[in-house]
Amino acid sequence: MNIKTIIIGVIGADVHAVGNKILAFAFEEAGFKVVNLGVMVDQDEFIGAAIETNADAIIVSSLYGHGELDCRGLKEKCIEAGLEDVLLYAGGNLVVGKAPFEETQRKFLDMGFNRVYPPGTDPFTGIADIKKDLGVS
Amino acid sequence: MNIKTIIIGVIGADVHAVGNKILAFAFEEAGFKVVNLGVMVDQDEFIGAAIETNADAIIVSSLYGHGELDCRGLKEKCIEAGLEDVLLYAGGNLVVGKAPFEETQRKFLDMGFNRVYPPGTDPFTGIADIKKDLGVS
Amino acid sequence: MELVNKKLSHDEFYSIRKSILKQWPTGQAVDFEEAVRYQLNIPKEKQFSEKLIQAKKSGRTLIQPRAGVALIDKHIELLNYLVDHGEADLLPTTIDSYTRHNRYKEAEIGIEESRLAGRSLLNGFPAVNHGVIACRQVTEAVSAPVQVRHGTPDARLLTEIAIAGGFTSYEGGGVSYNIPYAKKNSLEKTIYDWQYTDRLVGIYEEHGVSINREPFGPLTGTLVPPCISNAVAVIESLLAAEQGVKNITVGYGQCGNLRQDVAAVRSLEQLTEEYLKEKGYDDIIVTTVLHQWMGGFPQDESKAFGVISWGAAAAALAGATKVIVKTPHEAMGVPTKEANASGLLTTKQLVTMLRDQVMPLTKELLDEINIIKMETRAIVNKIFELGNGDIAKGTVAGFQAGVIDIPFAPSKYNKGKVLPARDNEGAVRILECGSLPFNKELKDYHREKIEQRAKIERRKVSFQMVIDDIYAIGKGRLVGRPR
Amino acid sequence: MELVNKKLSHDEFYSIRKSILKQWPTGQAVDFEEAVRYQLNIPKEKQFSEKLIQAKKSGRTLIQPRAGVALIDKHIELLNYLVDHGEADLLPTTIDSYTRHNRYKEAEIGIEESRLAGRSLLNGFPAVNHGVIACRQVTEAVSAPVQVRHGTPDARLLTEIAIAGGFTSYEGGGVSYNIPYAKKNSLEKTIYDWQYTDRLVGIYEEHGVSINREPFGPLTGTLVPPCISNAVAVIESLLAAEQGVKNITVGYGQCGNLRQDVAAVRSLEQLTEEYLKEKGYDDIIVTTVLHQWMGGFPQDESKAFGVISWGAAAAALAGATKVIVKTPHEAMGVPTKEANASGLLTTKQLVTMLRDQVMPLTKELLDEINIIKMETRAIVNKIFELGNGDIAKGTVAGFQAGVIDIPFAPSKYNKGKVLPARDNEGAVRILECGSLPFNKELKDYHREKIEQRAKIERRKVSFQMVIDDIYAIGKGRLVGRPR
Ligand code: B12
Ligand code: B12
Repeated sequence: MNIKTIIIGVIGADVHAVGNKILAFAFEEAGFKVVNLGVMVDQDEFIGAAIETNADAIIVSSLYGHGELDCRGLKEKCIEAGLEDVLLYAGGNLVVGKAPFEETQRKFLDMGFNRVYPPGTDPFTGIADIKKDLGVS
Repeated sequence: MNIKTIIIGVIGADVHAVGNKILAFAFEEAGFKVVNLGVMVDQDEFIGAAIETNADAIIVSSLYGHGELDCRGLKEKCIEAGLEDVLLYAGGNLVVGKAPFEETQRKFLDMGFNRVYPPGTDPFTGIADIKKDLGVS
Repeated sequence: MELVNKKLSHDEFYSIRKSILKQWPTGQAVDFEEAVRYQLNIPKEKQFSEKLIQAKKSGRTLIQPRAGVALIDKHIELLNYLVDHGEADLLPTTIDSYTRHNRYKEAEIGIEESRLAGRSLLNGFPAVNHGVIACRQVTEAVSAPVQVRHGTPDARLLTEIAIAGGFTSYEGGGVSYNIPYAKKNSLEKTIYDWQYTDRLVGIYEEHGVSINREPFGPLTGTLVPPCISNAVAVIESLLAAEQGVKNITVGYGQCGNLRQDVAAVRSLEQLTEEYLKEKGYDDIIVTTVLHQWMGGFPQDESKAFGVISWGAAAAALAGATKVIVKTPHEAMGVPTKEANASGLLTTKQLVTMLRDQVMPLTKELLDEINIIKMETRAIVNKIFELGNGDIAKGTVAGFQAGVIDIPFAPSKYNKGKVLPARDNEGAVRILECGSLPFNKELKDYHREKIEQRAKIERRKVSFQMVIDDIYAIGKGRLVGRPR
Repeated sequence: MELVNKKLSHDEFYSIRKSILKQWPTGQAVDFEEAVRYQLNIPKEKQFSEKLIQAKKSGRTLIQPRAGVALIDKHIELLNYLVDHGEADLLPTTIDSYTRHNRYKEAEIGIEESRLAGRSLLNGFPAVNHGVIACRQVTEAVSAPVQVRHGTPDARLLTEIAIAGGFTSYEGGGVSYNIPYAKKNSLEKTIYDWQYTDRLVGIYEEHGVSINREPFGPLTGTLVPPCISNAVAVIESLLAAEQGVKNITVGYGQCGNLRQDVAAVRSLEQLTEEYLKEKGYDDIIVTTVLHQWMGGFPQDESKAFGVISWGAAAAALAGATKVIVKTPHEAMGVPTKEANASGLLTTKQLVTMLRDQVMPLTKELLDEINIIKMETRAIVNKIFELGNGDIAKGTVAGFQAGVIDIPFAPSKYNKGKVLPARDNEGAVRILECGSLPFNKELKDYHREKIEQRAKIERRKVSFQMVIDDIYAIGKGRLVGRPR
């Protein structure tokens, strides 16, 4: 067996807790080992938890609109910490306002995220992708 | 005293009766002699009534969308009948669909109407204008 | 012709039919036997009657738009759009106004001009001019059942073409498509002509094809008191049943006071079933439709969404089988397909969200239901009396006598004495009863309700109230209070 | 510091004040005496308390948006737009999330970046960074009363700046702005800090300036049972009253079942008044606010209009003094001013249209009101008990014991054992009561209601129901039925 570990959390000063709880539940049901940092997680906490648990992926949620400001530099920090191979996903309402998703996606891909999801994406979409990316079935 | 006579009616196969009743009531209250032809009035009826009553103005309503088709040639017929000086007003939902009013206005002015009104115009707007145009106070 | 409420005889029907099918060249393409075979092959989920029965059973409220444009391909595109992007459960084909008045030549010009202009210059789909094959193209191209919606006093040719053309529901009636939709058409004649339509539907029924029939509930759409629209619905249901119609949807145009609206829909269904049974029509399925507010709309689209939603909520809470949907363009003009879809989606959200809530039968609601029933029975029974037991004759006599009288109707066969106005809670009451056959108790009830409002508004009961009420919803209010 | 529900002493208040005003340079500009003079000069029609009193008297439901952007001129433009094009009666200034967490440096960066980007990168207006003068520019530039809306656990500096800045209403509370809005902030500390806010408002009252205070009703906005939000409202009202607050608006986040929503608002008002009187606060004016559905919204804008309308209708039928309005962009992001105005206009149409309809007090409604009252009293009384008669102490102990427990809240000071789910009519019931101090009768009631639903859905009561309910409105339903 080959259980993968993922870190999930809501970044920054964001307290939207409902989606986070469901996300954790869904990933666990799908067979992942989930380390749920909850809400209001800063970049260092994500990285610390990933190192500590030898995680395969970090899944960042941001709902409240400051995602753009909060996520800057996260990839660089990951690389610094030797986590360049850890997958980095982002989802939620990543920017302030109703923006064309292509723009938001571009922004976050440019910041070094592997995958980016629009508002309200079903967790199962993310689960299917991560299974592909991590080569689990 | 100087009581002006106006013809009102809803042109074509149009049966919208409510606005017509209110329009008649409002013009009467404002001191006009109103000849109300009601709904489903064709061009010849308008002209016949105007000749018969020596009217000062013809007020055409069209609500149902065929106003454009129904009003064509009315001005020419008026001229033929010697009514070139009779004021010709149009109001209601004159064309099919929610169109920029400027376009509709242009169309009806080009057809020879003196004044054209957008959907839902308050009768008092029309009354104020006609008083000006006919020189009553 | 002598009008009686009796199934048209074989000879009478077929002799009329011959001349009807000659009214316009497309009539010749109608072949009844072939049409029956065609209709029998329409899959269940595209049969209107079937879908309504399912909805009634499961307590759902289906949503249906109004829509129709001049050209066939554009019309198909429009209907598909309303299913795909508007989640419509049932589809319409709204007929243009020239066709409604049998002015097929003008309709032909409208089609031509629409082709040239690249946009519809007609306010609906001219089904007669297009003919049977084109109608089938339409009904086949979509995934939902399609109904013809119009306003045609003499709809006989249209009925023939529409049913042969694969439509599975047909709106209208000899009263509801005359008095609000015509000026000079004799009522005797339109009732007679609609017996033809109903008989045709009856003959299809006898051949195993169930076509849904829907009397037009809202009438003039403007402050029509529930008892008046309910009376017309009962009358037209009885007329239809006599000709063999088996699947009937009775309708009501929302007035805006929730309790009254729920009471109107419930009493409508109960009374229709009751009269049908009483008159011996035992095997008829009755469903209901609520039309979102049919009078003047606010011009602002966001405000229009509010009015649309309130209609959706009333339909759901009343438990109507379907709701006919307005659009944010209502006050301005025939809607674009996008505007139409958005009205549908708003409505869908509400009818599905409210699906599990029913308005409990409280004392207040029951009182309102009972009042509407009392009034409606007074009217319908008087009409039976005037017709010596014949509802067709009685209806003609009733309109003449003003015992039934539709506010603001353009027809000269309508007395036009009744004036409605809202009471202090916004329910539509009757300010001037004209010759409605109400007893003193009922008349006093209405008077008191309106007096109560007048007192609060510190003015006298007057026609100005009626005018204020006509404008009110367009101006963001229900009750037209003085400024 | 020892937390007790007692008016902060002069010394205590002013010693805290000194350090508070030093937290950020803009604090130095606050001059209380001058601020009182300034507030006293604000015209009546721009005073929140005043406008609410008028609305309550005349039975109107006022409408208020949420709105806030990073830059002053843009924020003014936004607010004016919402009055001119959205017909807003009351205005907000929503504070950004950095300020809410006292991260003024990050807010400063957000302001800078917003200047550079030409659009707001902050999700609200950073009032502390902008300071008193800028706040006055805002409140002076608009014609309606303005309220600060936020979610700040420690809001002391913000309160000082906001009131000196001309805001006349202030949202929040030591519970309602902690448990749903924070992760690690001690409840004892936030209640204590909010005593400061309330005391400051109390001191303004003593100087003739009435600032409206509004505990945040919806909490996590997601399936919060009315008894829980009502209990928090009662607690925070008592805490505020003790500090001298005189004008309080208690709030409730719409759940979606009409009867429950109306019952929740009515019981909320009655209970708050009752407890205030009982505890000797006799001269307090209580008004109510209903928040349109605060959980996940449908992405489609037309569907969002449906949800918005249903909230407007519930507010009007419940007789709430004001309604906080959502927008068609809700599921997507902070709305544009146009989207915000359109949500307002939809709401305006409905609250004015339904103004003359009240939901009658039927037996069913009364039952629902009584249940909510029984539950709320059970919670509040237990909290008094745990605090040996002190509501402040009791609240801290109560959260610790889980006798009050807010579903889905992020705070570690919340037990998080309570799980809500809808019953078969969509009313929010309690699937898992955790340590709520309910007697067997109440627990059985909830259990039965949910069992009833489970039976109809042919599945077992489970967490899956909760998940389905969280998604339901976003997917067009109220009850999250299995697919
Ligand atoms: C009530 C109504 C009906 C009733 C009419 C009953 C009756 N016999 O009166 C019924 C249900 C029967 C009906 C039928 C139809 N209707 Co209709 N109807 C309406 C509705 C909802 C309100 C009209 C009304 O009474 N308003 C209240 C009165 C007081 O206002 P008013 O009519 O606008 O009149 C005022 C002003 O226009 C102005 N005015 C008018 N003329 C003039 C002239 C001058 C000089 C001035 C200054 C002012 C002025 O003053 C009037 C008094 O204040 C409107 C939409 C709306 N406005 O919300 C659609 C509407 C007019 N109908 C429409 C249509 C298409 C139809 C139908 C073809 C199809 C259908 N949808 O069923 C049929 C047509 C029948 C026919 N042959 O005419 C369309 C017209 C579309 C367009 N122009 O693009 C509208 C706009 C709805 C829509 N958006 O699709 N309708
Ligand atoms: C409930 C709610 C609240 C509650 C939160 C309670 C709590 N502690 O949880 C309260 C009322 C407290 C609140 C506060 C605020 N909120 Co709020 N809130 C919402 C709301 C209505 C629903 C959120 C929710 O629970 N949805 C249900 C869950 C199941 O869905 P979800 O959160 O979207 O999560 C799912 C997906 O996003 C996805 N997902 C998430 N991450 C990832 C990652 C991957 C890889 C994948 C595949 C999927 C995925 O899976 C999750 C589970 O299905 C949304 C709008 C909406 N969506 O309708 C606004 C919203 C998120 N809030 C917003 C804002 C601005 C705020 C406030 C700043 C201001 C305010 N308006 O009061 C504060 C911020 C507080 C803070 N510091 O964070 C904005 C964000 C704006 C933006 N991005 O442009 C929104 C979008 C509303 C809006 N349009 O303005 N909010």
